Amino acid sequence: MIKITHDNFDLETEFKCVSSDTNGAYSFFLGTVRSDLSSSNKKIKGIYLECYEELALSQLKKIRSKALSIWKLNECLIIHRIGKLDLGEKIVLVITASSHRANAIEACEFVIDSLKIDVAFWKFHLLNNDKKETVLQKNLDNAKMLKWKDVIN
Amino acid sequence: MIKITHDNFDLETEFKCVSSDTNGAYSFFLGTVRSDLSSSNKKIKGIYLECYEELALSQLKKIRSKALSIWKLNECLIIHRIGKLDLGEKIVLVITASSHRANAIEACEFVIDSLKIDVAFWKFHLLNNDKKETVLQKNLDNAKMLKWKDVIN
Amino acid sequence: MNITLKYFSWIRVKLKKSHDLIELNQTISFKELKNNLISKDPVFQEIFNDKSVKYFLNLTEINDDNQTLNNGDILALLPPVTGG
Amino acid sequence: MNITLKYFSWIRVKLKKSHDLIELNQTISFKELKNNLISKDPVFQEIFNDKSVKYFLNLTEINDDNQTLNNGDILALLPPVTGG
Repeated sequence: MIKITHDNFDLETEFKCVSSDTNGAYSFFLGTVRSDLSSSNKKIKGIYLECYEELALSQLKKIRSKALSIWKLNECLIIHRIGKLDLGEKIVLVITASSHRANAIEACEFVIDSLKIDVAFWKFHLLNNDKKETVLQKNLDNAKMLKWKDVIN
Repeated sequence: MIKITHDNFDLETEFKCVSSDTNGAYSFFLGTVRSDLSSSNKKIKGIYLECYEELALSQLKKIRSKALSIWKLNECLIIHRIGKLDLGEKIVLVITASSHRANAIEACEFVIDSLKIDVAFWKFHLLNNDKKETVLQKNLDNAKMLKWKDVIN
Repeated sequence: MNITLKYFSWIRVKLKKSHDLIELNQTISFKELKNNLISKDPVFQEIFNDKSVKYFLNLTEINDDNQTLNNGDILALLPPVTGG
Repeated sequence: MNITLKYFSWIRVKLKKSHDLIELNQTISFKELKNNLISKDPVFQEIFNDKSVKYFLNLTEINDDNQTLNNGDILALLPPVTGG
């Protein structure tokens, strides 16, 4: 299950989509809009998320397939919001479902780490002076992805 | 926030309890009743969860405090159900909230790993023949806890 | 003096009760209490022989058999936990 | 033949548009297209000099400047992604 959407989502509803009594363990990662994001220490009042939707969907499908096969997941759901989002709003949700918790937890972290550096979304900060500021990719995110090198190849 | 309860809970409602726009990252672990749990390959129709509530609360508080301080979390919520639970029902929820995802994810895993071996809950399988079967602790859970030794001492 | 014993999981099932109230004339050690219980019911021998069982006195784990028990104490007998 | 160019993030902002339709008389290579674009608007020089920009042709990353572009192709210019 992969969704790219302007709309907010409900965690209980999304859980029900992947829930089954063959699973015993679910790991969720939820990313939200933080108020103190700006690298230049300016206050922000929200973010704007741009997306190359056809490409992002195909990239998310690849990441999901890898996670399902490497960690023997029963399900993996990925939702990513686009457009204008206020402070505190949900941006991204990953849910992995497995019989065993170690698999669910590790796969969930792999999916969000991959999404951060490999999927066609771009963030802008909406500043209090009504300007938009491009968010730059964090070196940390690239470094973090290296940890998966041995697992996925 | 720590709760030991007979009642089911709603993920969106629990998320709202720990949600704040100073957090950007939330990691959830949700454990549910799996249908194929029995070590003896008997079918189960649910589980029964016993608890030494005063002790479990004090043990959960210690685990939560450790997680909050080691991973600089903004919040950590732990809910554990007790009593009779049907197949597929929620047993345990851990939510960790942080500015940074690596902290939230690692702390969440620490909390559930600790809970599995250090908190006064006991599971019974409810078998189809109406008998109760004590669930034994998994060696794997003890082994998994060793990975935290260097982090928490 | 009174000491409350609390039993959990298979210990509770084996003893067919969840707690006991022990009345004593004087302070005793944890070791003396164990011998006292075994003499009343040999099932306790099996419990105390199981190295995986833990003992909590007023919510704190006991690691010393010579620990003294006092009036009002609550002693819990805990098999390995299996929550989560 | 026609090639659609798609621009994202700071590239879109700098060019003040999200896409272009390029009309050509004949098949060209990716390298030739780049020179063609630079000659029309020197801002493209800055974009093509940025080693962090990636190029996707019909949803697949291009790693060869000699790749041939065909009628109906969609070429996207992507700065490093920042979703999640």
